[in-house]
Amino acid sequence: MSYSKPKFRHPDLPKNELGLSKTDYEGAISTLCAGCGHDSISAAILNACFEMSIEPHRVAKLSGIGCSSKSPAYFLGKSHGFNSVHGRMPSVATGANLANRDLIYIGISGDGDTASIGVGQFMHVVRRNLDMLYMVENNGCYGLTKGQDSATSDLGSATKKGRPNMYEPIDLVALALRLGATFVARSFSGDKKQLEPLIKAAITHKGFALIDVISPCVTFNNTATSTKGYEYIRSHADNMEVDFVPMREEICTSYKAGTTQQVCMHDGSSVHLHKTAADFDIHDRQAAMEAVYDHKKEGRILTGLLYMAHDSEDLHKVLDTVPKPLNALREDELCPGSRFLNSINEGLR
Amino acid sequence: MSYSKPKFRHPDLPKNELGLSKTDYEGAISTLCAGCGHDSISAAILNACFEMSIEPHRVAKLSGIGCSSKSPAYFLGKSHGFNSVHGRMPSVATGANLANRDLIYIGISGDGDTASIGVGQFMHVVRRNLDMLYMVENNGCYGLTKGQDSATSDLGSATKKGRPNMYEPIDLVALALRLGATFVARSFSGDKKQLEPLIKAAITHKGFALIDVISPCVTFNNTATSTKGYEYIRSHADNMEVDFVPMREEICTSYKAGTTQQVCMHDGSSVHLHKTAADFDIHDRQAAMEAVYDHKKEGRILTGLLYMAHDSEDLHKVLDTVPKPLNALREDELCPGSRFLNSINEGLR
Amino acid sequence: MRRIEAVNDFVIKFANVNGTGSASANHMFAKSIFRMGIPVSPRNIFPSNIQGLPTWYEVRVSQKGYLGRRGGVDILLCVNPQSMADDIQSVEPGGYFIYDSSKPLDQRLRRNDVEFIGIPFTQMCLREYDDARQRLLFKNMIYVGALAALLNIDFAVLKDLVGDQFRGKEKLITPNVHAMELGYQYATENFDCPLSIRVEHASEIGEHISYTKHILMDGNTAAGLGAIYGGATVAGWYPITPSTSVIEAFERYARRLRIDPGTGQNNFAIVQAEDELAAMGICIGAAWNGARSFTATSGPGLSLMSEFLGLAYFAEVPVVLVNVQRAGPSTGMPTRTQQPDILAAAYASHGDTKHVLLFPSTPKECFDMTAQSFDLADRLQTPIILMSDLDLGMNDHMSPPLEWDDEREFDRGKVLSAEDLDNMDERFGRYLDTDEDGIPYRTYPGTHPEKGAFFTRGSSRDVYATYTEDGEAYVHNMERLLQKFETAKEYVPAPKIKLAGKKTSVGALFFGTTASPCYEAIEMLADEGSAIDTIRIRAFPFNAEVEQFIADHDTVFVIEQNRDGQLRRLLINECELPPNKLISILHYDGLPITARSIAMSMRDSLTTNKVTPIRRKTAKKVKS
Amino acid sequence: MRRIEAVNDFVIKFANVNGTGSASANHMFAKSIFRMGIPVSPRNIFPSNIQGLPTWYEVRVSQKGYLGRRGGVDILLCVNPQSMADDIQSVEPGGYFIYDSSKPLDQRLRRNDVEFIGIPFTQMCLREYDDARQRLLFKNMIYVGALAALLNIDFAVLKDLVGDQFRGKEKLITPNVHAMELGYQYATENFDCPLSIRVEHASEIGEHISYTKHILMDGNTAAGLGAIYGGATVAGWYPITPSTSVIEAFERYARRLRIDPGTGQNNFAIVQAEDELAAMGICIGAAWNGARSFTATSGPGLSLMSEFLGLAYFAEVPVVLVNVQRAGPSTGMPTRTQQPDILAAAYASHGDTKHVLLFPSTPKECFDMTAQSFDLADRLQTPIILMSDLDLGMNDHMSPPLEWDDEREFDRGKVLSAEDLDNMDERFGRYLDTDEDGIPYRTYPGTHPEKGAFFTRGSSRDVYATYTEDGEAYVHNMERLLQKFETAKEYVPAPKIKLAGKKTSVGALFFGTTASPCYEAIEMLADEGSAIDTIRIRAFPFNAEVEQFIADHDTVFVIEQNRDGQLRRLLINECELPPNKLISILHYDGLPITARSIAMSMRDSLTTNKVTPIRRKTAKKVKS
Ligand SMILES: Cc1ncc(C[n+]2csc(CCOP(=O)(O)OP(=O)(O)O)c2C)c(N)n1
Ligand SMILES: Cc1ncc(C[n+]2csc(CCOP(=O)(O)OP(=O)(O)O)c2C)c(N)n1
Ligand code: SF4
Ligand code: SF4
Ligand SMILES: [Mg+2]
Ligand SMILES: [Mg+2]
Repeated sequence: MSYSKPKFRHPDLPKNELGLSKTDYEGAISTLCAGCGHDSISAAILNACFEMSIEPHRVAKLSGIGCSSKSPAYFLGKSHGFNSVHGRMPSVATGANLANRDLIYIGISGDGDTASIGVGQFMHVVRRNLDMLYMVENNGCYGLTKGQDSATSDLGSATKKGRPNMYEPIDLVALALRLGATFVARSFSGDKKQLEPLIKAAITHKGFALIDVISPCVTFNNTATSTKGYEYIRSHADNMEVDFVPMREEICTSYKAGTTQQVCMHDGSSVHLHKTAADFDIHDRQAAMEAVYDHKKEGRILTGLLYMAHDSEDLHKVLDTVPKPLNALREDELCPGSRFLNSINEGLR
Repeated sequence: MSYSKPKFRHPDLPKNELGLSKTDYEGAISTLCAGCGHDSISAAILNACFEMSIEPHRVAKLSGIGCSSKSPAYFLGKSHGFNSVHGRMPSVATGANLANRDLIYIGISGDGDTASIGVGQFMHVVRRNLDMLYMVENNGCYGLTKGQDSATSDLGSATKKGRPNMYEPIDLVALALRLGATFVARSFSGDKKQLEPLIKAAITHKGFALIDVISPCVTFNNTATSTKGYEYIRSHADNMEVDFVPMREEICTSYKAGTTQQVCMHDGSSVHLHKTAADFDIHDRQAAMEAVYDHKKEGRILTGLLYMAHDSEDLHKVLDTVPKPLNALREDELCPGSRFLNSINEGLR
Repeated sequence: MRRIEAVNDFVIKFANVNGTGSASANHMFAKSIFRMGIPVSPRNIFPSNIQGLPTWYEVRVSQKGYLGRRGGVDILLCVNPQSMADDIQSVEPGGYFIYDSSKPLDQRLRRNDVEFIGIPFTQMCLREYDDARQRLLFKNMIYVGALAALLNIDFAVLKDLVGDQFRGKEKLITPNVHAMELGYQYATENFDCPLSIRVEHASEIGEHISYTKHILMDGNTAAGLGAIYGGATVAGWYPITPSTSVIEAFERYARRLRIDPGTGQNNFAIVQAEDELAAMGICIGAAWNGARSFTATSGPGLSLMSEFLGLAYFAEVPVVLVNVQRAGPSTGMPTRTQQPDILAAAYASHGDTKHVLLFPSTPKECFDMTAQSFDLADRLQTPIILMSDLDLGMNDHMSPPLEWDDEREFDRGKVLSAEDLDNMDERFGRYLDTDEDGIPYRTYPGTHPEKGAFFTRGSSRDVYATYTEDGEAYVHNMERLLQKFETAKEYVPAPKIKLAGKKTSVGALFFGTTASPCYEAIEMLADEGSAIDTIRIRAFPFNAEVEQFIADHDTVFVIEQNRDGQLRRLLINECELPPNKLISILHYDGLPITARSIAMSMRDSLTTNKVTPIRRKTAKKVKS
Repeated sequence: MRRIEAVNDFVIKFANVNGTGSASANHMFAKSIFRMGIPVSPRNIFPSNIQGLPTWYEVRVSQKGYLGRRGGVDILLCVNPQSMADDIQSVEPGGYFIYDSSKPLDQRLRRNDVEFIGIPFTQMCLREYDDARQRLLFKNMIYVGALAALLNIDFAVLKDLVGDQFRGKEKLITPNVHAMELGYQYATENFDCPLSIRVEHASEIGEHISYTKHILMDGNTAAGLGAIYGGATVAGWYPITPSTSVIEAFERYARRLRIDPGTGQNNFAIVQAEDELAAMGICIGAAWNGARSFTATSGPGLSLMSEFLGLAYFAEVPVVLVNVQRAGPSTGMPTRTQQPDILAAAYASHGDTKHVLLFPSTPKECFDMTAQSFDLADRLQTPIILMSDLDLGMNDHMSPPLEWDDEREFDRGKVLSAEDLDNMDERFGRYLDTDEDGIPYRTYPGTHPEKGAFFTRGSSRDVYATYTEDGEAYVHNMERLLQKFETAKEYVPAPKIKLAGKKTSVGALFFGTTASPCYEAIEMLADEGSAIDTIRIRAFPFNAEVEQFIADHDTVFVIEQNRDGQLRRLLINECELPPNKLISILHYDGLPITARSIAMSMRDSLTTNKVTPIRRKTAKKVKS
């Protein structure tokens, strides 16, 4: 459990436009490992919603299965949440959004949840341009099942469980760009300054907004090149269930646009993050794809808002649904009644 | 049924290096619609295998479900075939290949089978670089279930069943390139001259070889801009099961490298195919992605071999399996016997 | 040769090649008889392909209103040389074989106990039309015309039907009528019309049962329309035969009936998903969020939805699934009918699960039950699975007209509004069994700024929806779900019981499309002196009436269309019945079960007094 | 206060926080007792998370060799303040509560009927170590040391264990031993050691049963090793608790035992697939192509594999699935045990399907049955599902040593070689039932240039594997599959029957991990004078012995760990049994069923002479 509610609440905590304080945006106490990147992301979402003065109950939180997918329980406790099944959150989100276009949909997934079992659903929800924020809490491994490789790139660590990842990784940002996603961004869990504005922009965006967030798994995503202390624990737990998880601090960073930052992971390895510069054209899809590709070749991960469509038609537009939420239509708007049935009967004689 | 075996067989039919004639490469009589592009592809595979003097029984044919997926029954009758379940041929092919690396694997799929229900498996088989020819018989619709839109681009026809396709299409060639596929090509079912050499190259390639073949569905992929005759039939069958399928001729084409060809479809619509020029660099992945993208923007479909990796490590290489097929390992190579069990028991006391 | 003599009571079968437009012509044939006031039940027996393979269309004409398959063929109209040899064999002695005599008949195929009627359809077309497509299409109309003469069908009725079919495309009417006239004329000139088997206007032969109010409709269309009336707004689906037309019908009607008058926009959303998992996921998401949602699928789709169905059961999300059964297992025979998914649907998904099933028997019930299933789902907060089948779903059936009670209101079940929440003193507990019926209260997302929010999950939770691994809380919740299933018995449609009139210790139990031929078989046996009470099951869980019926009889036949006697198993399991009381009559060759075969099985069993379950082997010999 | 007096017969439970390294220390504790020759059965009760939540480790020490859970806790060692209040409540009167006294105990929690032993573990660590991690880790070793003194554990044995554990990392040995010594010393100095509950070297108390040959092993490791011995070469899988360690074990052993001596390359291939559908697809592809392949999964994975299992059934592809059951439905309680997938596995997939199930009860059986399942799959050409569970799979169990008969040979079933094909006169028919046992002959792809090739499909085909929609051919094939299932009864492992010694009309039937506590309960009742015969089911389909056993008794208890009495249902269904004969004893709160609760249920039932099935309600009150 890594962040806990303050015991004492100051009577004049800062309030937002709705008169709510941050505590109104909190959720249950996290049961993730101390220092887990996912908790930082929860905090960022909480902050963004607070600052945007979003009514908590107008948000619906959706997820699949995994440590990441648990996290919707740990923010916005006044919102409904749906922790569904592994890899299938996109379809559940599609249905939810169709039922009520007036809520804000925040989907939380992991890299295993999205890039392995769920990659088909992910691709198809991108195609639908569903109006939602889709957050991948990307730690390059399966946290909840104890550290298997996932299908995304090895974020900051070349090996886990001793053997190198053997397959070409799936870059979700590149994939989404390719598939015509209308909002695509990448960030790092510990970089609040970058992450919070991205979340705000994504929520504001009408259509599908992907934020792929690098979010270190402090427990399993560790390399062989690790610190002495870490090696000690490895040896200790050798050939057994990993049953010792050291307490860690959250990894934070903050760096300027246009620069590269080396971020040191808990195990001593590092990732090189590069923030898009101020003059980056966020409306050029092709250029974005190339930039992502080029940075990768150089061993750097490009972060920031990478693409945003000028105009974006979400699924409701495509399906031409009424402005009123479908779940609010009254019986008389839905049921044609007996009169019409007679004409149907007539046509079937 | 669109192609039937010749009644009379000439005693001195041409033979290949194995002394086999083309009839040795035939399969059961096709039950597809007359003029269906899929039958042309079957013929091209048959020809390629004949000309390469491949022993038919050294080929294993795999497929999912659909008109396209039925077609493995219609060529190479002396090969084993496996018509599995919808969208899941890639995993079945993975297992088959792991069991016996010595056979040639030909997978046949449709655009529904690959890009909708099967897109997750498709992506992951690409990542594995499984040594196989993966052929998508792409007609932009669901043939066997009577004409629903599929997730691939609208090939030559803007609307089916009267309504426009509403979603951003998935371009399988672009997707495969993006995912690191080691052999990527596109062709047209009626262009034997292009298709047969591509099949040969793909079979020769060590690793995953995708050929996305545009293959017109003569029955369902029809546009509103259709001929009078067609409209008549539409009206006739209005609001009913489509139960009249006109007999059609196969659509053939042949054009030069570097040129664009307009191919007229059965319903009067057309596609613009552009063949890669002789100087196209097939080893530059990034360039291939751009070329595909650029042609698409201009409303043309780039055909030909688009990318081939200089060196390609297939799944067996990655997994470091023995050269001998796993299904041929003898019991004494697999079972450690009682002696070793004693040492295991010892370690558990 | 003694010819079969029959007025308004026979079976005619068409042997065609698929993709030649025959289905529409055959449909017109059946409908013309229906419009003459005579009950018909047409059945399309089609291959799993698009063009070029044998396809049949079997029409039962039955003044008595027997709508199930009877068994046997009295008239066979064959325009498909591929299947001709077998087709000839299938005709009953004394029946007719009508064929295309453009090519001479292979004399070895001739039978002496059948009357052969040759009409040169192909030659007539060659003479009359230049265009190859027209030749194919009009051939069908020609044989319909010929049949009109041979069977005494009212030609005016046929003409009207052509007019109806081509409304808006008037220029097509004349040529089609002309083609029929060609056939009519040829038959009148060359044969003694009408034949010994023929139809008469029902009114003319003074039948007292009037079917003038009845309609001819397929179950899938009815289910699609039922979803409109039931208030479905969201459908996620994936194409699969034979369920596709449920959604197609829903969409067709929605485009007529669900356009918002103010904006011209849609009061519905239909998404063709990437597969069945996603289709079910969409429905679950929508239902969780307070919209009525449904999907339709068949065999393989049901298997793929299994994980999600378990989620909906455990997380208590209402959702409606129309499962149009086909012959399994695996891909099986995708264009053949069966009832083989009973166990797979009832116990779908791992862990302890049970699902509510509805068994419609007619298009009217497809309509009624689909509409009702949304109320049931909301009321019970659990998936409702409508178990239709290919025979019911894809064939036209004669049915009483559809009805709707305008007084009836949607039952959205236990949903708390913002006001309800404001008026509540106690803490809201999503899984609190306040009413002791196992059904808790829910809220829709976005209802109230402060109260009523909860977290839905497929994992264990306490009554306040908080995650827990506490064994007691888990068991408490699982017991409540059982309790809810108990409650469901009060809400699901009751069985239909028909008593034999005289006291009997023998009962028959069946459901869905097995019902029609069963009723007919029971009447046959009644005529022979064997009285059998019947119960038609309409839902699972089975309620007290079902148990009572079985308790009241010594022997109960359970008739179903699958190999393993799945409904019988479910009955034994859930009602704790002695198995030897229930005698299976099974049929599962992919064609609808026939009245004759049921009667035969019952007769066998009653006379030899067997009490062990019997399995009717349809397989005599295997063709290789 | 009367203290519990017990030598080599008690239950001790550790209350820890997960992620603190306690599991390894607790394991060392259990193993030290095992090495003293005393039967132990440790059970890890862990949350579905990685760090910071309560986790327990319950060790049953039983000189008599009872390895199931007994019920009740005699000693509780608690180092987790979160769960302390409940933990104190759980101790049996007369037992001990050992806790970290670094902080003073909340006096309201004290009980008078329990002895409290406070040891300042945290303070001792703070004094001794600077590094935070070391403080956490060594705390575990300190309490192990203290327990050694309190319970009379041989310290030399513990030292050896530390040596074994850190072989190759010798510098870690001294500090770990030192930590244990700290605890040992503190306990000896401050308390009267040993307690009234304690251990003695088995040899010293003169026990005649010797467990010196026995091993301590978990079921998943045994299953993984069984797959090595069974000749599996291909594994496709997807991680899911509690099955993951099956594949991990397979891989670990394969890297030791399956390296080709010539090339140094792998005689196996393991692919972590993208999901469970793909995992099963990989296995099916490999098995079709002649390799032995398997996968392992749990609940949700089983649901996802359902479509593919139907394909393998119908297309007759041998494939092995290890299903390690956990508490369902849906995500349920993923780290808790149950036996809730019996029906889902037996009838997996739509259509008429039935699958062969094996029920291992011990790690040795996990090993034997996994190895055997490859023979069975090949022999029967159908999926074989091994039904293990979390309790068996993830906990160490004392077991007789593993054995392998070197004379035994793989049975690859009916496979034709090129030579066989050359010697054949008749036409090869993939689905011809030549031997009349329902099992046809197959060929591997690539076998012969001219003969033996066939097309495998999930759709209907004739005996020559040609696609057909012919009803007779379809039924013939389906009947053959039933026949094959009949044949399976001869091949699957027979049940184990233990008679009570004196004649009795009461029987008990159980399987898997329910067996151990059942045997214990039966012995308890035997001591009280109630004789009960037992049968342990080891496979589905049930063979004649099972039917005979039930026939021979008036009342048969069916004890299982799920809500719906799923095995009982399967028995009634498949053996056509009168349901009222079979009395359900159910337990499904996620913790392994206990001997005491089984004995109580049986006692209740036998004394009140109830014949209706009873359901043991574990839920007393729900915590909110
Ligand atoms: C159908 C199914 N398969 C497997 C699992 C087991 N499982 C739980 S979480 C998980 C992986 C989670 O990885 P990721 O999405 O990256 O989340 P993380 O824990 O790393 O945040 C898996 C495989 C499951 N719950 N359901
Ligand atoms: C699980 C499952 N869902 C749906 C179907 C029904 N189905 C059969 S073929 C098909 C689509 C085929 O489309 P495509 O792959 O493009 O092949 P084509 O017929 O166009 O060649 C579908 C949806 C099925 N067989 N299995
Ligand atoms: S295991 Fe990794 S991903 Fe999961 S909570 Fe711990 S640190 Fe986070
Ligand atoms: S329906 Fe289309 S894809 Fe299928 S066989 Fe006919 S032409 Fe080919
Ligand atoms: Mg992850
Ligand atoms: Mg297609």
